[in-house]
Amino acid sequence: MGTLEQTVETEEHHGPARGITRWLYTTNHKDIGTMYLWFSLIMFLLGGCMALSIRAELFQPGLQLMAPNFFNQMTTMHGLIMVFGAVMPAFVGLANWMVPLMIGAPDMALPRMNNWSFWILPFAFSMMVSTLFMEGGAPNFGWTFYAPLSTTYAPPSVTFFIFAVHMMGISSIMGAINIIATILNLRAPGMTMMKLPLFVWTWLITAFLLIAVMPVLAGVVTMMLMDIHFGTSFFNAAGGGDPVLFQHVFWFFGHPEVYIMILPAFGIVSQIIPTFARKKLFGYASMVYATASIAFLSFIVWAHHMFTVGMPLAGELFFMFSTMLIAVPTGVKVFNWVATMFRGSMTFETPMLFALAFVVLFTIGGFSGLMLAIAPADFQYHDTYFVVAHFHYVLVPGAVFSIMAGVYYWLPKWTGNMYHEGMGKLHFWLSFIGVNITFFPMHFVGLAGMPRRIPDYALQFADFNAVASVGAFIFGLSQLLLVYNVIQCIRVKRHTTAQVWEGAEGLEWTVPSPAPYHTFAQPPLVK
Amino acid sequence: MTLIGRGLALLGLILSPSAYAEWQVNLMPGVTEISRAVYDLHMTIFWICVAIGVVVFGIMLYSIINHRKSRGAKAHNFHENTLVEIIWTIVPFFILIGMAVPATATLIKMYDKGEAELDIQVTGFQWKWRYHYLGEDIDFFSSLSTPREQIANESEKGEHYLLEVDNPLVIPVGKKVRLLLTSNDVIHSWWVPGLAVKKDAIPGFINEAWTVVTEPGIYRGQCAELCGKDHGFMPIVVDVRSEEDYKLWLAEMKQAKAQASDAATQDWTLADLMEKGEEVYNRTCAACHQVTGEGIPGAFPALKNNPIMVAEPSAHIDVVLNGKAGTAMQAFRDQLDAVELAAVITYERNAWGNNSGDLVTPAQISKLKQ
Amino acid sequence: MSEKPTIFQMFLSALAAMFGVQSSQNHTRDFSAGHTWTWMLLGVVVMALFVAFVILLVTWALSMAGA
Amino acid sequence: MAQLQNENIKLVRKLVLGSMLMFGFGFALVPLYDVFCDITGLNGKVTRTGAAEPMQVDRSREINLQLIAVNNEAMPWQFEPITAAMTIHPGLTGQTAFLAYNPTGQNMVAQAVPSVAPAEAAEYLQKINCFCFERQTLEPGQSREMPLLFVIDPELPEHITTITLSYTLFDITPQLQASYRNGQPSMRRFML
Repeated sequence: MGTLEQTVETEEHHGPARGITRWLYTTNHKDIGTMYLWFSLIMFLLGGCMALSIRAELFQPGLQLMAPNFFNQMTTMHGLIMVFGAVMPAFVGLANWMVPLMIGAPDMALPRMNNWSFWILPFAFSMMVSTLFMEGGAPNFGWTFYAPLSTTYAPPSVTFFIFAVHMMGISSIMGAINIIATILNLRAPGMTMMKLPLFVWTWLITAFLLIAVMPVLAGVVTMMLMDIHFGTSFFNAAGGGDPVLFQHVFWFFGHPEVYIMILPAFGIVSQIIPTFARKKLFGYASMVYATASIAFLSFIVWAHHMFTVGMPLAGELFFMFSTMLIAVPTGVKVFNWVATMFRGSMTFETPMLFALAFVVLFTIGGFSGLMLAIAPADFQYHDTYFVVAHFHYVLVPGAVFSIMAGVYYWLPKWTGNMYHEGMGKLHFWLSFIGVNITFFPMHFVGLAGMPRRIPDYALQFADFNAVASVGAFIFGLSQLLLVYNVIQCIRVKRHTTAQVWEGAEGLEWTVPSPAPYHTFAQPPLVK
Repeated sequence: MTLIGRGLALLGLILSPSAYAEWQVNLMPGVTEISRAVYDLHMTIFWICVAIGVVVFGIMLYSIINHRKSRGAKAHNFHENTLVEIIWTIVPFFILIGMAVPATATLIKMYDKGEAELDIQVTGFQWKWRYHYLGEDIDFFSSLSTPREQIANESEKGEHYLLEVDNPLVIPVGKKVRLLLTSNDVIHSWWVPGLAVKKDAIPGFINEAWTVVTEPGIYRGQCAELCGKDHGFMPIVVDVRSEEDYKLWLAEMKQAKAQASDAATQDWTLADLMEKGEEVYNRTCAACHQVTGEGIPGAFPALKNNPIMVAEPSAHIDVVLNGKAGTAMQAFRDQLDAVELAAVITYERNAWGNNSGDLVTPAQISKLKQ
Repeated sequence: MSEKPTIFQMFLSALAAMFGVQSSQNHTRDFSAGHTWTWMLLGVVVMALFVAFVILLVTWALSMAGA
Repeated sequence: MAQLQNENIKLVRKLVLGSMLMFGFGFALVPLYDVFCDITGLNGKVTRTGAAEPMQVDRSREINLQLIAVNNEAMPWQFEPITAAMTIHPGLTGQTAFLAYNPTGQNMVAQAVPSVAPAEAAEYLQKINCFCFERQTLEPGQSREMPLLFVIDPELPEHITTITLSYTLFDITPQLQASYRNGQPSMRRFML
């Protein structure tokens, strides 16, 4: 590559513009990264409030706080906001901030498009959230929006939901294109592919996944739109369509989407563990290959979400076998992390604590995933709280913990100040305990037979639901500490060095803290 | 893992608002050969996962304790070992094969296509089930029988809160029963954990499942696929009876049907119909139109002060009997008998200040139902 | 830098990737040359092979069970 | 700078093209899925229709055929098979009918959608003539016997002894009006 010979010398070295226009017109990857992260924090808190209202309703049997229809709106919006509004933008935000710093690029490859892809999001989500106040209420068909519940039987607000999905899809695709262009074209001289930090690698692969599947999601919601408004029958049996087709197309998007939400998390953890173990990442090459392998495999396992729709035996066996095999590269990653820690020299600052919790709890989520892959057993687990427990274990102490780990890890680089370690640890321990109290009992109620997405339940599920609700409030409220910690870190001057962490390696740690508005205007030379 | 589990269970005991029925933390072995096979499979995988977990987390814990900087541990400098990596790829691979073999065997057993002795068509409705015994003249709806006051926390919850229905599915013990599942509106999923049967009911398509229950008893389940507002309120109850008891029940059902048509020819007073109507309304209509008749704005229309309720009855009767296309209003022609239909229509026309004074007789409805 | 990998070597690497095991040395070789698009294509080919393999496995399992 | 811009533009073009292709692929999944259903009999879609090739009648076994009628949603018609079950030799042309009655006060149009269980049997059940090939219109109070002519392929696997054929009746009166209103005929023609 090495196309940076003629650099961006013409660009002036000025600071940020003043006032609101700085944020509206900015093309600076750091500004945009910051906006993504704040946006995702707001969405995380909003989606969290919805989760808490769900848990409050489920604290005891009986209908206490809300009507069943509103409960369904809450579960739907909680899922959509957390997936598309919190987790994905947070990863894009981290990529915006860190990828150029890690590869020695002055900015993202397509800065103007970068500005667009962020600013679409607030509009998309305002539209989505506004459906809550519309006649007939917000979407109430679950975040998987199975037809015909989401077409023929949907509230009128479904059209707004479809456009919101279109908009955030466009945003994600533009973000992904930008990241690929940056990584492939803007690497500093000497930064070869095999020297790329793992976070960059995982994001590169994730970006390709995004480009491959977000259009399929756009396609499926477009088909819904046509069924609802233009009299087509993609998913309507009366016109020769098939509701099961919806599930196939949706999960063809949905399963890679699951990996979109976890691969960057693998990358973050693979940055943090070596830093705090003061030892190089074990099996770097294997990690890269395993990531690519998981990405490819994610395209041929989708129907394991639909074992109960009545597939022929051969189909069930195919998806069962392929799903079980995807466990191998995932397992390899966990082994590599453990081997990295082995015979290291470990310290346990907040980012490391989150990363360690990630490894353990994600693995537990992986185990339940393996159990769900076994088709005959899945007939009992499918659509119960066991599934809810499974994917929350993978997404909350998985994806979300990795984001928090990344935030604590890079916060000193962003602000130039050290966060308060004690408060960080407090946040970690409360979150860790809260998450387990919330989601572990869900395994039990799921196995005992509680279906998911119900606003009220039979008496034998009462105890564990009460426990889970208590845990949810512990976890939810302790996130206020995260907000506090971030704000403190910005406001309280506790200057830190460029290196920040003793064991940290990589280009991002060679620039001063806080990272100047423009970095690597002169590309660094990587040996 | 088990420690955390126990700790949580203990915590649950302390925090629990009341000591409800004993709690269950695992899958139930169930009462069919298949369900027991599934249970065994579940336990096998579970223990394999526990074993892997112990090894992986054990090594991790060992490193965390021993290889920490505060203990003076120096970082070693190894970061690659192809042999080790190959081993930890091959070993899980073989473990997976060990899981796949029993799983495949169980799955193949589930797909047995042998002849069934009883075929029942199961149709999912928003939010109830309809059971049609093929070859017998038995066809009934099965909906939640838990009183609304219990759900609204106005009275003590019963033992089978939300898991009880008015008409359970009755099947004979030891006989192969085939279920043909389909749906009237959205996708539902028929699930009874004790039988390890879960199959989606899809509108326009037919799915099949089968079961041979080995022990008489009552087994409860729920709809497992989100199907709208009252997804949480459409339980399934299977009453498995001995061969003789099943025959007896068949005879009773047929007799009850004859009696119902007799009742339709009797004379009913307004007061009687209103009383019966209120009961039918609260059971069948109140989920959408609400007990107060006010509906839910934007979703379900109000019946209170609704012009149809006080105008000439035929339009009203038509909507109740035939439903309203393109809306959630179902056709109740087959769901309710003539007396119930007449009662509920009369009730709607005279309750909540809809004082039309009209009396719709069962005889009138019977004629329309022909 | 080692020499450019042959197509066969690249194919082997893609296979190794399926299991997520690869040595640094090969990794260095793979990425010193070779084009992103070639790799993606190879990935798709290996996926197709993998699908064929699983289908074979299913057929075999079914025939074993006599179904 | 210019060279970098060029490279970026080239790459962006490829990636945008890629995402557009994937959008198209999403739609291509629809016919692909139909092909897939044809091959595997997924969902019990009956795809073999039209005049039958003469087949060897297999008198050595009898297949039990169950007929089921389902009304979708608020479909008020009375709809039922004239016989709930029948036995037939594979290869022999069978004939039966479904009875439909429109009790309402309006003209109504219906579409019947067939489905077969076990799904495996779907590809062996061939319909020579079926009321589901066309929309059915009934005037107020009208009733009609709708014929069904079929043959079961003798190739039907040995272990299948019972086939269930269900018809779900959909009320398509409002949809028709809606699509006429938009001046837009239904995009996917009624198949089967």
